[in-house]
Amino acid sequence: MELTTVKLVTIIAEAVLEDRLLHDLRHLGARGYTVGTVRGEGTRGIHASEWEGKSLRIETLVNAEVAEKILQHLATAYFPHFAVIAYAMDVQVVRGAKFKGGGGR
Amino acid sequence: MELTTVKLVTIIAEAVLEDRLLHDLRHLGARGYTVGTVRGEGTRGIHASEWEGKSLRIETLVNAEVAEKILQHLATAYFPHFAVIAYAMDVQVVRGAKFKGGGGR
Amino acid sequence: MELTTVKLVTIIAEAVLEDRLLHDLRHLGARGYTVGTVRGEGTRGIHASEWEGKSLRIETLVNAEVAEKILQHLATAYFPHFAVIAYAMDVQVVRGAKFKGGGGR
Amino acid sequence: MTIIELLQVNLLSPMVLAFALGIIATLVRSDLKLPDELYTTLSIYLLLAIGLKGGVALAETSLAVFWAPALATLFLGLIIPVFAYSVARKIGKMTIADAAALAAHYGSVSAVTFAAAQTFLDAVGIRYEGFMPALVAILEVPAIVIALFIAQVAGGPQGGDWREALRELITSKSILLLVGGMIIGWLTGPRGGKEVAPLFVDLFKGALTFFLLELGMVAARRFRDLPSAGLFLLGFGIIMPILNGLLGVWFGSLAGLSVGGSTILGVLAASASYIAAPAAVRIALPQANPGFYLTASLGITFPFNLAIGLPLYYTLALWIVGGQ
Amino acid sequence: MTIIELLQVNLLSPMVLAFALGIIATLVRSDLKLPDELYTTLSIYLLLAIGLKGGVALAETSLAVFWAPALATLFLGLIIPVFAYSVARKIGKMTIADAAALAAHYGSVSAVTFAAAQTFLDAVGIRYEGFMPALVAILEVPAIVIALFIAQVAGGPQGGDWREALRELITSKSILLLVGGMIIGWLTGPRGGKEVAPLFVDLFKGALTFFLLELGMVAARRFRDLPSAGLFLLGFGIIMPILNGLLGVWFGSLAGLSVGGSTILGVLAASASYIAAPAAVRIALPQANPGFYLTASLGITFPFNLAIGLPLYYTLALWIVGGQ
Amino acid sequence: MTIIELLQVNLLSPMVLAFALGIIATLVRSDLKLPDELYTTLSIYLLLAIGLKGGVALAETSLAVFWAPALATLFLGLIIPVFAYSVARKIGKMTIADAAALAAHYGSVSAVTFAAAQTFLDAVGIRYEGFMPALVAILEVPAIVIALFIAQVAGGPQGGDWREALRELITSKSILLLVGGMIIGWLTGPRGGKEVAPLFVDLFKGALTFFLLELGMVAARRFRDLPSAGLFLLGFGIIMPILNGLLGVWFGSLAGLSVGGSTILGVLAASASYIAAPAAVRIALPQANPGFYLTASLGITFPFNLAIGLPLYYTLALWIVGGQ
Ligand SMILES: Nc1ncnc2c1ncn2[C@@H]1O[C@H](COP(=O)(O)O)[C@@H](O)[C@H]1O
Ligand SMILES: Nc1ncnc2c1ncn2[C@@H]1O[C@H](COP(=O)(O)O)[C@@H](O)[C@H]1O
Ligand SMILES: Nc1ncnc2c1ncn2[C@@H]1O[C@H](COP(=O)(O)O)[C@@H](O)[C@H]1O
Ligand code: NA
Ligand code: NA
Ligand code: NA
Repeated sequence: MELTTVKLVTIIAEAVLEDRLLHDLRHLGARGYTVGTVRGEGTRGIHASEWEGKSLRIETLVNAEVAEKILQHLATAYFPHFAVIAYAMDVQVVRGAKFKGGGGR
Repeated sequence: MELTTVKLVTIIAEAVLEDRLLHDLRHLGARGYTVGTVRGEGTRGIHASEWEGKSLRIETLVNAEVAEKILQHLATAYFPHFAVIAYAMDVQVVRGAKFKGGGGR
Repeated sequence: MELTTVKLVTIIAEAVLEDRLLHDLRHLGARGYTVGTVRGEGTRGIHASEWEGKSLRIETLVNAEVAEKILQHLATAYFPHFAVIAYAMDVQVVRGAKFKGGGGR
Repeated sequence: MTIIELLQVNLLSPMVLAFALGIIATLVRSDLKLPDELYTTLSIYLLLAIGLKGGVALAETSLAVFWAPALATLFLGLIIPVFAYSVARKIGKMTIADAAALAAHYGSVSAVTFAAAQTFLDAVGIRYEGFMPALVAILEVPAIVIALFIAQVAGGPQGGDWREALRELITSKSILLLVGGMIIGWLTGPRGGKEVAPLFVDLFKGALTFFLLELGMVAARRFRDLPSAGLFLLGFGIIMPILNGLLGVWFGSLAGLSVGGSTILGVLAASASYIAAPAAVRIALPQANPGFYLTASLGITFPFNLAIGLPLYYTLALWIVGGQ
Repeated sequence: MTIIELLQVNLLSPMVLAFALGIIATLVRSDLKLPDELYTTLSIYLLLAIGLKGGVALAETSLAVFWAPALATLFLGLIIPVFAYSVARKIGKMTIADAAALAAHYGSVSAVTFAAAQTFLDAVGIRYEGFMPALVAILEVPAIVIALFIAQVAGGPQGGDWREALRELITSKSILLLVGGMIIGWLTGPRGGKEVAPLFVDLFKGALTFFLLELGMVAARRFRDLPSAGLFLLGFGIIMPILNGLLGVWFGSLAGLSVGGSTILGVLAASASYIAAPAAVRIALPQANPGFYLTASLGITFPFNLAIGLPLYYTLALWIVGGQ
Repeated sequence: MTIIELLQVNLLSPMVLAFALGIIATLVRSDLKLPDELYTTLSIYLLLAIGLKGGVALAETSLAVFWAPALATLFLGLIIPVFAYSVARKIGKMTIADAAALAAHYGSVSAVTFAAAQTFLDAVGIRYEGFMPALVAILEVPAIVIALFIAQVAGGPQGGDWREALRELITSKSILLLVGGMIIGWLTGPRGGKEVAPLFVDLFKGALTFFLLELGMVAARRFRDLPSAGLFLLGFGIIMPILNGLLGVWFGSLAGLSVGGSTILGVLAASASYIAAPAAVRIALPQANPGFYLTASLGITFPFNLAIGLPLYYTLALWIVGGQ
């Protein structure tokens, strides 16, 4: 069995941003995503969704180039004003082609 | 403190498969698992559990050999017809023995 | 864009420990955390929170030194009696400084 | 009442309007989202409440009047999947798996459509036999089994896990709650029933309204798959329930059911499952495209039955049973 | 009743006491935690119930008596945000974004405060116009739009997504459920309303009590931000509702509302939004500090209105409308 | 009624049957699964409803009749854990931690068993003192404290965090809701109580039935641990409640309680905690094996009390108090 390495980008964000973030991900070239519900605390104070009790944990498997674009975009468009963090890591998958689509559409 | 490297395999799957997947994992040699509830979208269309609104995110810490077996098994038994993806990565744990059990039973 | 490598420590623990674990994390130098709800099974038998149906999945991004301290602390203070597991891995983030604070307060 | 008046009573009922609101919420992309847990809770509640009420009624029913309708229902559960499968294969040119999946859904039954029928008849002031929930339970499983069996025979080994699907079907929550509720109602009788009536009877219509709000959102999400589903499925989703409804009403009249009872048997026959069947089919027939069976069942047939089917099958029952 | 008696009736009502219990639970760090899903469910229920009841009442209302109050309400929605913005800028020395955010919250309306006002008036035995929920809907959106517009004009391009915020506002769940519920109630009329009354009417006060337990916990979590919010915000959170409440009562009397109706319009004007406004502001004005607007709206104004505001605005309405 | 008739009334009540259905659902491996959030919601609801009802009753109770039962209850809370600990150590040969854990559970109280007792007595038509919920609150904490104290003294430093456990115990949600609900009921009195009665009184038995469905599933999951728990625990789980129940009924009669009140005090003494105690014990005595205390409390004693205990303690109360 051949394993390929792709990037897994995880984003923790306040719930109010869901639609925008998923739209951005698609636009930057992600071909799928998985969302879970979490809560948390960071260095910033409260965020508007806090009292509604939840944040999102979004995962997307992408190629290295798209991963870099996503992190870049989050850093400029969301980090300044929103309670958002993101991190990337290498993971092995069976069928890399599924996740390694070209950048953006 | 000695850290050992083991494999973390993560599976995203439609909820209807829970029993079967957990059974398979145990059979392939996993000694534990953790399940969370998520939702998501991929390249395949809808899956039957979609309108019930949820998928599963299953994590299992195993040795490299078992990890490979799991990915292999998922690729042949589930990828063709079901909305399932999986990926593996290296992680460090304190007591590797707990997760490094022999393959299968 | 400059990416920095930090450690992501993930803890799976029975729900009754939430307050204590978060307190310990802060004390050991973590500057943030994210908590999700999961369920699972391991080698230990039932834990008191099991019949209430849930465990916690706590993630915290920290520097390598703090990560080691956290794993060490969990191994001595929780592993013997509680249903707790933990693992660490390297991840890339955009602004490392946010997570790389000094150890403890 | 004329059929126009009946339609009006039905379309202006809180439950149908809530369903419409759910559809609108999805179409305007509102952020309204009912928690999954509420959905699950309401569906458990509805099944248990239907069962309980039926069980209490059953406790006061002579079994002599029950056997004919039960047999008629079982018969419907055998005929409809065969009929639906043939139509889907011959006219719809569908694959064996897709045709069998449709057969399983249309042969089985939707408990919520049943609840809506009860509510509709209550609003119109028509009485029906108290043991109808037992017929829901009888109709739920056989058609699914038969459809899976057809797929097995017609298609050879299917990869899906047949036996596992059957076990899960029989122990599925809808059967368990419906039958369990009936047994509880039957054992505890009117006295026990009265204790829990404020929750399981008085709140029933409100809870159904709430549930239909959610189901409206679910159905509307299926609308976007309508184009890719094609014209055949649209026709199937509307004509199939009409034919099955007619069959159900007719069988009801043969079995000696009242106008209300025949209406409900028509509704049961016309309705398509959306809890038990999808889960069973997904496991036993993974090759079948959920985009077909879910869209037909939830996106077309359910709204059709809710809005137009209920007064229609009642009118048919008036003609056939009432001789009007 | 004297104002002391009114205060007592209000403070010893189950809903206010449940709110206090929620505050205590947070202060003693109890492990009590209502599931998020319960919170969401209750808020959906309350909005739908308010709408339904209003819609059924509207079906029996002559539109002739409705236009003046509707206009008065719309007017309040235009004045209050401008007023609140000026105060926050001039006296509070706040940034444009923070001032506009406060303006959006105080110009808009809190449906739960409205529900509490109804319950209070019911307990005191005062009648009010049945169409008041329509006024809630009218007051909800305009102030938020105006406040965002002020921020846009005063501050130049803000980075936030203005158009998206507006679309989300109009299709937001609070508007959808309130207006949707009203239309359902209006279409289905008293007959349909009666069918679902056990859920949507009889349980209303109990559900509100439950909800206020949770809201007490939420409000108490905001208390710890009070010190950093500063004295201005504390004053703003108490004086603003009093002035707006007075304005609302006065407008109500001018529009020909009864004592009860004027009380409610006062409550609506005095209340600060905590569902629609925070979501819209977070997206359109991300620079605004939620520590200010959430703390003022949920941590100060909501408890103040609930405990003291309700009897106060009623007393004002007695003077102004009733001439006592 | 004979004891057979009493057993029948109890065993055929909706709540016991729902519990049985939950057990069956687990045994046949049904996919039925109530959302955790529903479970949490129902337990919050039940505690608050018990408290509220008790508080309203307390508002109409002379404190003169309350002191003796309160003292008797406190006394039970001191004796039972010492007794249970000795039995577990001497006869069961358990470790200090395991014995203390059992003592905490059996000395404390199960609010749901209490609710079931009320429902049972209502069904049989027996009256009981309105202040019984206050006794639940009195009995909940002391036994747990004493059990933890015994473990501390007998075992030296235990690693667990004693002080933290105590604080969490006193502010635990069950105490907060029960006592908070009582204070709300007491302050608001019958008038406020009537406002929320449709939710907190009328729906009580239905909600309890729903809750027991879930608890049946939970209990059944404990059954599989029965073999490893051993024969001692099985005996302990059945004989302990009988002895404690007898003690409770006797203390009740000494304190001047009616037959109904003595029955309930017997039930309280016989019941084993499954909310407050497990959480406290898990933190303060992490070495204790949850497989023992959860299995005994939830898997053995709870079903025993529910099915057989209720009519049994009532019969004992008839003999001891009623002199029959
Ligand atoms: N060091 C961290 N580790 C894990 N999650 C974090 C960390 N810092 C922040 N978060 C998550 O990101 C969200 C926003 O963080 P912040 O913007 O720092 O307030 C928090 O609510 C947490 O869920
Ligand atoms: N690129 C991706 N990144 C993250 N999750 C994905 C990705 N693709 C698919 N998924 C998840 O896997 C499920 C099934 O995907 P699919 O089989 O492609 O429809 C989806 O519902 C997502 O939760
Ligand atoms: N091998 C594993 N892989 C993933 N999660 C595990 C594993 N072992 C244990 N867990 C999780 O850790 C919790 C406690 O495990 P244990 O202490 O082994 O009973 C379980 O409930 C699981 O959620
Ligand atoms: Na059918
Ligand atoms: Na306002
Ligand atoms: Na006890």
